[in-house]
Amino acid sequence: MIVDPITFFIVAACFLLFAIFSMVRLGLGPTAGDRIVALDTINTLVVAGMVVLAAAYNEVIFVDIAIIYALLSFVGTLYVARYLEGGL
Amino acid sequence: MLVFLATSLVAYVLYLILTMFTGSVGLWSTGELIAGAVLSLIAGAIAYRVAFEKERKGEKNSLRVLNPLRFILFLGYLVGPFFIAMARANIDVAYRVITGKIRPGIVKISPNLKTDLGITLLANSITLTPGTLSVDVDEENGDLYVHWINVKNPEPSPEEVCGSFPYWARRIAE
Amino acid sequence: MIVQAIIQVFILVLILAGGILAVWLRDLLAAVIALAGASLLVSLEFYILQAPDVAIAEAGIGAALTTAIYVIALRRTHRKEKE
Amino acid sequence: MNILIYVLFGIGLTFNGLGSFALLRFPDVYTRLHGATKCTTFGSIFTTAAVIAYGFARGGGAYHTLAIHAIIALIALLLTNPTGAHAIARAAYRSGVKPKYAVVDKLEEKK
Repeated sequence: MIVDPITFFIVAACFLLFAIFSMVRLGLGPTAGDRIVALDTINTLVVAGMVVLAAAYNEVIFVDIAIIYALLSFVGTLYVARYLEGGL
Repeated sequence: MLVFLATSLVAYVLYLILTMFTGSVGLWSTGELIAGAVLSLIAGAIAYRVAFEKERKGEKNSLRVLNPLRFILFLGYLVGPFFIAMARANIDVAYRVITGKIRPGIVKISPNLKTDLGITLLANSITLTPGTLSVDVDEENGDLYVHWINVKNPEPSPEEVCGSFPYWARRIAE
Repeated sequence: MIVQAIIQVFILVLILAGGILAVWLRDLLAAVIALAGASLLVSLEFYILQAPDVAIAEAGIGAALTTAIYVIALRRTHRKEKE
Repeated sequence: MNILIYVLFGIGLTFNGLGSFALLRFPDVYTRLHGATKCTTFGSIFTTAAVIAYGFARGGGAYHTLAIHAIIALIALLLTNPTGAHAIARAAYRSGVKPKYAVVDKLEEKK
Protein backbone atom coordinates (compact mmCIF):
# COMPACT_ATOMS: atom_id res chain seq x y z
CA MET A 1 0.00 0.00 0.00
CA ILE A 2 2.57 2.58 1.08
CA VAL A 3 5.46 3.50 -1.18
CA ASP A 4 8.86 2.17 -0.20
CA PRO A 5 11.29 4.99 0.80
CA ILE A 6 13.84 3.58 -1.64
CA THR A 7 11.74 5.09 -4.46
CA PHE A 8 12.32 8.59 -3.12
CA PHE A 9 16.06 7.98 -2.90
CA ILE A 10 16.15 6.76 -6.51
CA VAL A 11 14.27 9.87 -7.69
CA ALA A 12 16.69 12.12 -5.79
CA ALA A 13 19.65 10.31 -7.34
CA CYS A 14 18.18 10.98 -10.82
CA PHE A 15 17.84 14.68 -9.92
CA LEU A 16 21.51 14.81 -8.98
CA LEU A 17 22.45 13.10 -12.26
CA PHE A 18 20.62 15.87 -14.14
CA ALA A 19 22.42 18.42 -11.97
CA ILE A 20 25.72 16.97 -13.24
CA PHE A 21 24.63 17.69 -16.84
CA SER A 22 23.81 21.26 -15.84
CA MET A 23 27.22 21.57 -14.17
CA VAL A 24 28.81 20.67 -17.53
CA ARG A 25 27.00 23.63 -19.08
CA LEU A 26 28.16 25.83 -16.19
CA GLY A 27 31.73 24.93 -17.05
CA LEU A 28 31.41 25.20 -20.83
CA GLY A 29 29.07 28.16 -21.31
CA PRO A 30 30.63 30.83 -23.49
CA THR A 31 28.87 33.84 -21.93
CA ALA A 32 27.94 34.64 -18.33
CA GLY A 33 24.24 34.33 -19.22
CA ASP A 34 24.65 30.63 -20.00
CA ARG A 35 26.25 30.05 -16.64
CA ILE A 36 23.44 31.76 -14.73
CA VAL A 37 20.88 29.67 -16.62
CA ALA A 38 22.76 26.54 -15.56
CA LEU A 39 22.89 27.75 -11.93
CA ASP A 40 19.15 28.46 -11.98
CA THR A 41 18.48 24.95 -13.28
CA ILE A 42 20.64 23.42 -10.54
CA ASN A 43 18.73 25.49 -7.95
CA THR A 44 15.36 24.22 -9.15
CA LEU A 45 16.57 20.62 -9.28
CA VAL A 46 18.03 20.77 -5.77
CA VAL A 47 14.89 22.36 -4.29
CA ALA A 48 12.69 19.67 -5.86
CA GLY A 49 15.13 17.03 -4.62
CA MET A 50 14.98 18.46 -1.09
CA VAL A 51 11.17 18.15 -1.06
CA VAL A 52 11.42 14.52 -2.24
CA LEU A 53 14.11 13.65 0.33
CA ALA A 54 12.00 15.17 3.12
CA ALA A 55 9.33 12.61 2.29
CA ALA A 56 11.99 9.89 2.35
CA TYR A 57 13.26 10.84 5.82
CA ASN A 58 9.74 11.65 7.16
CA GLU A 59 10.88 14.99 8.63
CA VAL A 60 8.74 18.12 8.24
CA ILE A 61 11.50 20.63 8.92
CA PHE A 62 13.37 19.47 5.82
CA VAL A 63 10.65 20.95 3.61
CA ASP A 64 11.15 24.31 5.34
CA ILE A 65 14.78 24.30 4.18
CA ALA A 66 13.51 23.82 0.64
CA ILE A 67 11.20 26.86 0.97
CA ILE A 68 13.99 29.03 2.39
CA TYR A 69 16.39 27.87 -0.30
CA ALA A 70 13.92 28.59 -3.09
CA LEU A 71 13.52 32.17 -1.88
CA LEU A 72 17.21 32.86 -1.12
CA SER A 73 18.65 31.43 -4.32
CA PHE A 74 16.31 33.80 -6.17
CA VAL A 75 18.08 36.71 -4.43
CA GLY A 76 21.45 35.45 -5.64
CA THR A 77 20.22 35.09 -9.22
CA LEU A 78 18.79 38.62 -9.13
CA TYR A 79 22.10 40.06 -7.89
CA VAL A 80 24.08 38.54 -10.74
CA ALA A 81 21.42 39.60 -13.27
CA ARG A 82 21.51 43.19 -11.99
CA TYR A 83 25.29 43.21 -12.32
CA LEU A 84 25.10 42.03 -15.93
CA GLU A 85 22.54 44.72 -16.78
CA GLY A 86 24.89 47.38 -15.52
CA GLY A 87 22.68 48.43 -12.63
CA LEU A 88 23.42 47.97 -8.90
CA MET B 1 -2.83 52.32 7.81
CA LEU B 2 -5.14 50.07 5.86
CA VAL B 3 -2.21 48.89 3.77
CA PHE B 4 -0.25 48.07 6.92
CA LEU B 5 -3.11 46.01 8.36
CA ALA B 6 -3.62 44.15 5.09
CA THR B 7 0.07 43.23 4.87
CA SER B 8 0.05 42.01 8.48
CA LEU B 9 -3.06 39.97 7.81
CA VAL B 10 -1.47 38.21 4.83
CA ALA B 11 1.65 37.45 6.89
CA TYR B 12 -0.48 36.10 9.75
CA VAL B 13 -2.45 33.81 7.47
CA LEU B 14 0.81 32.44 6.04
CA TYR B 15 2.15 31.84 9.57
CA LEU B 16 -1.02 30.03 10.57
CA ILE B 17 -0.84 27.78 7.53
CA LEU B 18 2.79 26.93 8.28
CA THR B 19 2.12 26.02 11.92
CA MET B 20 -1.06 24.00 11.44
CA PHE B 21 -1.65 20.82 13.54
CA THR B 22 0.43 21.95 16.51
CA GLY B 23 -1.96 22.27 19.45
CA SER B 24 -5.35 22.30 21.08
CA VAL B 25 -6.99 25.72 20.35
CA GLY B 26 -8.65 24.70 17.13
CA LEU B 27 -5.65 23.39 15.24
CA TRP B 28 -3.08 25.71 16.84
CA SER B 29 -1.54 26.12 20.29
CA THR B 30 -1.88 29.39 22.23
CA GLY B 31 1.82 30.25 22.05
CA GLU B 32 1.86 29.93 18.29
CA LEU B 33 -1.15 32.23 17.93
CA ILE B 34 0.40 35.01 20.08
CA ALA B 35 3.90 34.72 18.57
CA GLY B 36 2.42 34.74 15.08
CA ALA B 37 0.45 37.93 15.80
CA VAL B 38 3.51 39.77 17.12
CA LEU B 39 5.80 38.61 14.31
CA SER B 40 3.30 39.42 11.56
CA LEU B 41 2.78 42.95 12.97
CA ILE B 42 6.57 43.48 12.82
CA ALA B 43 6.71 42.09 9.28
CA GLY B 44 3.83 44.35 8.22
CA ALA B 45 5.55 47.43 9.68
CA ILE B 46 8.68 46.67 7.68
CA ALA B 47 7.17 45.57 4.39
CA TYR B 48 4.01 47.59 3.82
CA ARG B 49 5.75 50.17 1.64
CA VAL B 50 6.67 47.61 -1.00
CA ALA B 51 3.78 45.17 -0.68
CA PHE B 52 0.98 47.21 -2.21
CA GLU B 53 2.29 49.88 -4.53
CA LYS B 54 0.36 52.70 -6.11
CA GLU B 55 -1.08 52.12 -9.53
CA ARG B 56 0.78 53.17 -12.62
CA LYS B 57 -1.61 55.93 -13.63
CA GLY B 58 -4.27 56.29 -10.95
CA GLU B 59 -3.72 57.42 -7.38
CA LYS B 60 -5.57 54.89 -5.22
CA ASN B 61 -3.92 51.94 -3.55
CA SER B 62 -4.40 48.63 -5.27
CA LEU B 63 -6.12 46.95 -2.34
CA ARG B 64 -8.67 45.44 -4.70
CA VAL B 65 -6.29 42.50 -5.05
CA LEU B 66 -7.44 41.29 -1.63
CA ASN B 67 -10.99 40.76 -2.89
CA PRO B 68 -11.74 37.02 -2.31
CA LEU B 69 -13.65 36.78 -5.60
CA ARG B 70 -10.42 37.54 -7.46
CA PHE B 71 -8.66 34.80 -5.49
CA ILE B 72 -11.24 32.23 -6.58
CA LEU B 73 -10.94 33.47 -10.17
CA PHE B 74 -7.15 33.18 -9.94
CA LEU B 75 -7.33 29.61 -8.66
CA GLY B 76 -9.72 28.69 -11.46
CA TYR B 77 -7.32 30.27 -13.94
CA LEU B 78 -4.41 28.29 -12.50
CA VAL B 79 -5.98 24.85 -12.70
CA GLY B 80 -7.93 25.49 -15.93
CA PRO B 81 -6.54 27.33 -18.98
CA PHE B 82 -3.08 27.94 -17.51
CA PHE B 83 -2.35 24.30 -16.76
CA ILE B 84 -3.57 23.11 -20.16
CA ALA B 85 -1.40 25.70 -21.94
CA MET B 86 1.56 24.68 -19.80
CA ALA B 87 1.18 20.99 -20.65
CA ARG B 88 0.99 21.86 -24.36
CA ALA B 89 4.07 24.05 -23.98
CA ASN B 90 6.09 21.26 -22.46
CA ILE B 91 5.18 18.72 -25.10
CA ASP B 92 6.11 21.32 -27.73
CA VAL B 93 9.48 22.03 -26.09
CA ALA B 94 10.15 18.31 -25.69
CA TYR B 95 9.54 17.86 -29.44
CA ARG B 96 11.98 20.67 -30.19
CA VAL B 97 14.61 19.31 -27.81
CA ILE B 98 14.52 15.94 -29.53
CA THR B 99 14.37 17.11 -33.16
CA GLY B 100 16.19 20.44 -32.92
CA LYS B 101 13.89 22.41 -35.26
CA ILE B 102 13.86 26.07 -34.19
CA ARG B 103 13.11 29.41 -35.87
CA PRO B 104 13.65 32.02 -33.14
CA GLY B 105 13.03 35.77 -33.07
CA ILE B 106 11.96 38.64 -30.83
CA VAL B 107 8.50 40.11 -31.46
CA LYS B 108 6.52 42.91 -29.79
CA ILE B 109 2.97 42.75 -28.45
CA SER B 110 0.79 45.50 -26.92
CA PRO B 111 -1.68 44.00 -24.45
CA ASN B 112 -2.82 47.41 -23.07
CA LEU B 113 -2.77 46.48 -19.39
CA LYS B 114 -2.74 49.28 -16.82
CA THR B 115 -1.59 47.84 -13.49
CA ASP B 116 1.83 46.49 -12.57
CA LEU B 117 0.26 43.34 -11.16
CA GLY B 118 -1.49 42.61 -14.46
CA ILE B 119 1.72 42.99 -16.44
CA THR B 120 3.60 40.76 -13.97
CA LEU B 121 0.92 38.09 -14.21
CA LEU B 122 0.89 38.22 -18.01
CA ALA B 123 4.68 38.14 -18.29
CA ASN B 124 5.00 35.16 -15.95
CA SER B 125 2.23 33.35 -17.80
CA ILE B 126 3.95 34.02 -21.11
CA THR B 127 7.23 32.65 -19.81
CA LEU B 128 5.65 29.36 -18.81
CA THR B 129 3.56 28.76 -21.94
CA PRO B 130 4.11 27.59 -25.54
CA GLY B 131 7.36 28.65 -27.12
CA THR B 132 7.51 32.17 -25.69
CA LEU B 133 9.72 33.97 -23.15
CA SER B 134 9.29 37.60 -22.11
CA VAL B 135 12.57 39.49 -22.59
CA ASP B 136 11.86 43.16 -21.92
CA VAL B 137 9.01 45.44 -20.93
CA ASP B 138 8.43 49.04 -21.98
CA GLU B 139 7.82 50.93 -18.73
CA GLU B 140 5.77 53.74 -20.28
CA ASN B 141 3.00 52.06 -22.23
CA GLY B 142 3.26 48.44 -21.10
CA ASP B 143 4.48 46.84 -24.34
CA LEU B 144 6.08 43.43 -23.97
CA TYR B 145 9.01 42.15 -26.04
CA VAL B 146 8.72 38.39 -26.38
CA HIS B 147 11.28 35.85 -27.56
CA TRP B 148 9.35 33.37 -29.70
CA ILE B 149 11.00 30.05 -30.55
CA ASN B 150 8.95 29.42 -33.71
CA VAL B 151 8.08 32.68 -35.44
CA LYS B 152 5.04 32.36 -37.71
CA ASN B 153 4.31 36.05 -38.22
CA PRO B 154 6.76 38.94 -37.59
CA GLU B 155 4.03 41.34 -36.38
CA PRO B 156 1.54 39.25 -34.42
CA SER B 157 -1.54 40.24 -32.44
CA PRO B 158 -1.56 39.40 -28.70
CA GLU B 159 -4.04 36.55 -29.26
CA GLU B 160 -1.69 34.88 -31.70
CA VAL B 161 1.16 34.75 -29.18
CA CYS B 162 -0.51 33.99 -25.89
CA GLY B 163 -4.13 32.98 -26.52
CA SER B 164 -6.67 34.17 -23.94
CA PHE B 165 -4.15 35.29 -21.29
CA PRO B 166 -4.59 39.10 -21.65
CA TYR B 167 -8.32 38.63 -21.10
CA TRP B 168 -7.73 36.64 -17.91
CA ALA B 169 -5.05 39.04 -16.64
CA ARG B 170 -7.46 41.93 -17.16
CA ARG B 171 -10.23 40.18 -15.28
CA ILE B 172 -8.00 39.17 -12.36
CA ALA B 173 -5.89 42.28 -11.88
CA GLU B 174 -8.02 45.22 -13.01
CA MET C 1 21.43 1.35 1.14
CA ILE C 2 23.51 1.42 -2.01
CA VAL C 3 21.30 4.24 -3.37
CA GLN C 4 22.21 6.54 -0.50
CA ALA C 5 25.89 5.87 -1.18
CA ILE C 6 25.33 6.79 -4.84
CA ILE C 7 23.64 10.05 -3.77
CA GLN C 8 26.60 10.91 -1.55
CA VAL C 9 29.05 10.22 -4.40
CA PHE C 10 27.06 12.44 -6.80
CA ILE C 11 26.96 15.33 -4.34
CA LEU C 12 30.68 15.09 -3.61
CA VAL C 13 31.53 14.98 -7.34
CA LEU C 14 29.37 18.08 -7.87
CA ILE C 15 31.02 19.98 -5.00
CA LEU C 16 34.45 19.08 -6.39
CA ALA C 17 33.43 20.20 -9.89
CA GLY C 18 32.14 23.52 -8.57
CA GLY C 19 35.29 24.17 -6.58
CA ILE C 20 37.63 23.31 -9.47
CA LEU C 21 35.62 25.56 -11.81
CA ALA C 22 35.76 28.42 -9.32
CA VAL C 23 39.56 28.20 -9.26
CA TRP C 24 40.09 27.51 -12.96
CA LEU C 25 37.85 30.08 -14.69
CA ARG C 26 39.51 33.36 -15.66
CA ASP C 27 36.28 35.36 -15.84
CA LEU C 28 35.68 36.37 -12.22
CA LEU C 29 31.88 36.64 -12.54
CA ALA C 30 31.82 33.03 -13.78
CA ALA C 31 33.97 32.04 -10.80
CA VAL C 32 31.45 33.69 -8.45
CA ILE C 33 28.62 31.77 -10.11
CA ALA C 34 30.51 28.47 -9.77
CA LEU C 35 31.18 29.25 -6.10
CA ALA C 36 27.46 29.86 -5.53
CA GLY C 37 26.71 26.47 -7.07
CA ALA C 38 29.32 24.77 -4.88
CA SER C 39 27.91 26.32 -1.69
CA LEU C 40 24.41 25.27 -2.75
CA LEU C 41 25.59 21.66 -2.93
CA VAL C 42 27.46 21.95 0.39
CA SER C 43 24.10 22.93 1.88
CA LEU C 44 22.54 19.83 0.32
CA GLU C 45 25.30 17.69 1.84
CA PHE C 46 24.54 19.08 5.34
CA TYR C 47 20.90 18.30 4.66
CA ILE C 48 21.66 14.67 3.77
CA LEU C 49 23.75 14.34 6.93
CA GLN C 50 20.64 15.24 9.00
CA ALA C 51 21.71 18.71 10.18
CA PRO C 52 18.83 21.00 9.14
CA ASP C 53 19.91 24.03 11.19
CA VAL C 54 23.39 24.08 9.65
CA ALA C 55 21.79 23.66 6.23
CA ILE C 56 19.58 26.72 6.78
CA ALA C 57 22.57 28.82 7.90
CA GLU C 58 24.62 27.65 4.92
CA ALA C 59 21.71 28.47 2.59
CA GLY C 60 21.45 32.01 3.87
CA ILE C 61 25.16 32.72 3.88
CA GLY C 62 26.23 30.77 0.82
CA ALA C 63 23.46 31.55 -1.62
CA ALA C 64 22.51 35.13 -0.85
CA LEU C 65 25.12 36.90 1.26
CA THR C 66 28.40 35.67 -0.24
CA THR C 67 27.17 36.13 -3.81
CA ALA C 68 25.96 39.63 -3.04
CA ILE C 69 29.23 40.68 -1.39
CA TYR C 70 31.37 39.24 -4.19
CA VAL C 71 29.22 40.89 -6.88
CA ILE C 72 29.42 44.26 -5.15
CA ALA C 73 33.20 43.84 -4.88
CA LEU C 74 33.37 43.01 -8.61
CA ARG C 75 31.40 46.15 -9.34
CA ARG C 76 34.09 48.23 -7.63
CA THR C 77 37.06 46.46 -9.28
CA HIS C 78 37.71 44.64 -12.59
CA ARG C 79 35.77 41.77 -14.05
CA LYS C 80 38.63 39.93 -15.77
CA GLU C 81 41.55 38.42 -13.90
CA LYS C 82 44.95 39.90 -14.78
CA GLU C 83 47.56 37.63 -16.35
CA MET D 1 -2.56 5.26 -4.75
CA ASN D 2 0.85 3.67 -5.21
CA ILE D 3 0.44 3.60 -8.96
CA LEU D 4 -0.56 7.28 -9.00
CA ILE D 5 2.59 8.23 -7.12
CA TYR D 6 4.80 6.19 -9.45
CA VAL D 7 3.18 7.76 -12.53
CA LEU D 8 3.64 11.29 -11.15
CA PHE D 9 7.30 10.58 -10.43
CA GLY D 10 7.78 9.17 -13.92
CA ILE D 11 6.34 12.22 -15.66
CA GLY D 12 8.29 14.60 -13.45
CA LEU D 13 11.61 12.83 -14.02
CA THR D 14 11.05 12.76 -17.78
CA PHE D 15 10.48 16.49 -18.01
CA ASN D 16 13.34 17.36 -15.67
CA GLY D 17 15.68 15.24 -17.77
CA LEU D 18 14.51 16.92 -20.96
CA GLY D 19 15.12 20.31 -19.35
CA SER D 20 18.72 19.56 -18.52
CA PHE D 21 19.31 18.01 -21.96
CA ALA D 22 17.90 21.17 -23.55
CA LEU D 23 20.60 23.06 -21.70
CA LEU D 24 23.25 21.04 -23.53
CA ARG D 25 21.59 20.94 -26.93
CA PHE D 26 20.24 24.40 -27.82
CA PRO D 27 22.48 27.03 -29.43
CA ASP D 28 22.12 30.28 -27.43
CA VAL D 29 20.99 31.79 -24.12
CA TYR D 30 17.36 32.46 -24.97
CA THR D 31 16.54 29.02 -26.35
CA ARG D 32 18.34 27.43 -23.41
CA LEU D 33 16.16 29.48 -21.08
CA HIS D 34 13.09 28.15 -22.89
CA GLY D 35 14.06 24.55 -22.26
CA ALA D 36 15.44 25.00 -18.75
CA THR D 37 12.67 27.13 -17.24
CA LYS D 38 9.62 25.44 -18.73
CA CYS D 39 10.69 21.84 -18.40
CA THR D 40 12.16 22.01 -14.91
CA THR D 41 9.21 23.98 -13.51
CA PHE D 42 6.72 21.55 -15.01
CA GLY D 43 8.66 18.50 -13.81
CA SER D 44 9.04 19.93 -10.30
CA ILE D 45 5.26 20.46 -10.16
CA PHE D 46 4.76 16.76 -10.80
CA THR D 47 7.34 15.44 -8.33
CA THR D 48 6.06 17.81 -5.62
CA ALA D 49 2.52 16.66 -6.40
CA ALA D 50 3.68 13.09 -5.82
CA VAL D 51 5.00 14.07 -2.38
CA ILE D 52 1.70 15.85 -1.61
CA ALA D 53 -0.26 12.74 -2.63
CA TYR D 54 2.02 10.61 -0.43
CA GLY D 55 1.45 12.90 2.55
CA PHE D 56 -2.32 12.85 2.23
CA ALA D 57 -2.37 9.10 1.60
CA ARG D 58 -0.39 8.27 4.76
CA GLY D 59 -2.73 10.43 6.87
CA GLY D 60 -2.11 11.65 10.43
CA GLY D 61 -0.91 15.03 11.70
CA ALA D 62 2.75 14.85 10.72
CA TYR D 63 2.06 13.71 7.17
CA HIS D 64 -0.64 16.34 6.64
CA THR D 65 1.87 18.97 7.76
CA LEU D 66 4.37 17.54 5.27
CA ALA D 67 1.83 17.88 2.45
CA ILE D 68 0.88 21.46 3.37
CA HIS D 69 4.49 22.58 3.57
CA ALA D 70 5.15 20.94 0.22
CA ILE D 71 2.28 23.00 -1.26
CA ILE D 72 3.90 26.21 0.05
CA ALA D 73 7.27 25.16 -1.40
CA LEU D 74 5.56 24.58 -4.75
CA ILE D 75 4.00 28.08 -4.65
CA ALA D 76 7.40 29.63 -3.88
CA LEU D 77 8.95 27.74 -6.80
CA LEU D 78 6.14 28.79 -9.18
CA LEU D 79 6.52 32.46 -8.22
CA THR D 80 10.29 32.75 -8.32
CA ASN D 81 11.18 30.62 -11.34
CA PRO D 82 9.61 32.62 -14.23
CA THR D 83 10.59 35.91 -12.60
CA GLY D 84 14.21 34.79 -12.44
CA ALA D 85 14.07 33.67 -16.07
CA HIS D 86 12.75 37.08 -17.10
CA ALA D 87 15.53 38.83 -15.17
CA ILE D 88 18.18 36.64 -16.82
CA ALA D 89 16.77 37.23 -20.32
CA ARG D 90 16.70 40.99 -19.83
CA ALA D 91 20.21 41.04 -18.37
CA ALA D 92 21.55 38.91 -21.22
CA TYR D 93 19.98 41.20 -23.83
CA ARG D 94 21.30 44.35 -22.18
CA SER D 95 24.79 42.90 -21.81
CA GLY D 96 24.91 42.54 -25.59
CA VAL D 97 24.11 38.90 -26.37
CA LYS D 98 22.22 38.75 -29.67
CA PRO D 99 19.84 35.86 -30.39
CA LYS D 100 21.43 33.42 -32.85
CA TYR D 101 19.65 32.50 -36.11
CA ALA D 102 16.98 35.12 -35.38
CA VAL D 103 14.57 35.87 -38.21
CA VAL D 104 13.18 39.06 -36.63
CA ASP D 105 14.38 41.29 -33.77
CA LYS D 106 11.96 44.08 -32.82
CA LEU D 107 13.92 45.11 -29.74
CA GLU D 108 16.93 45.89 -31.95
CA GLU D 109 14.77 48.11 -34.19
CA LYS D 110 13.49 50.09 -31.22
CA LYS D 111 16.90 51.33 -30.13
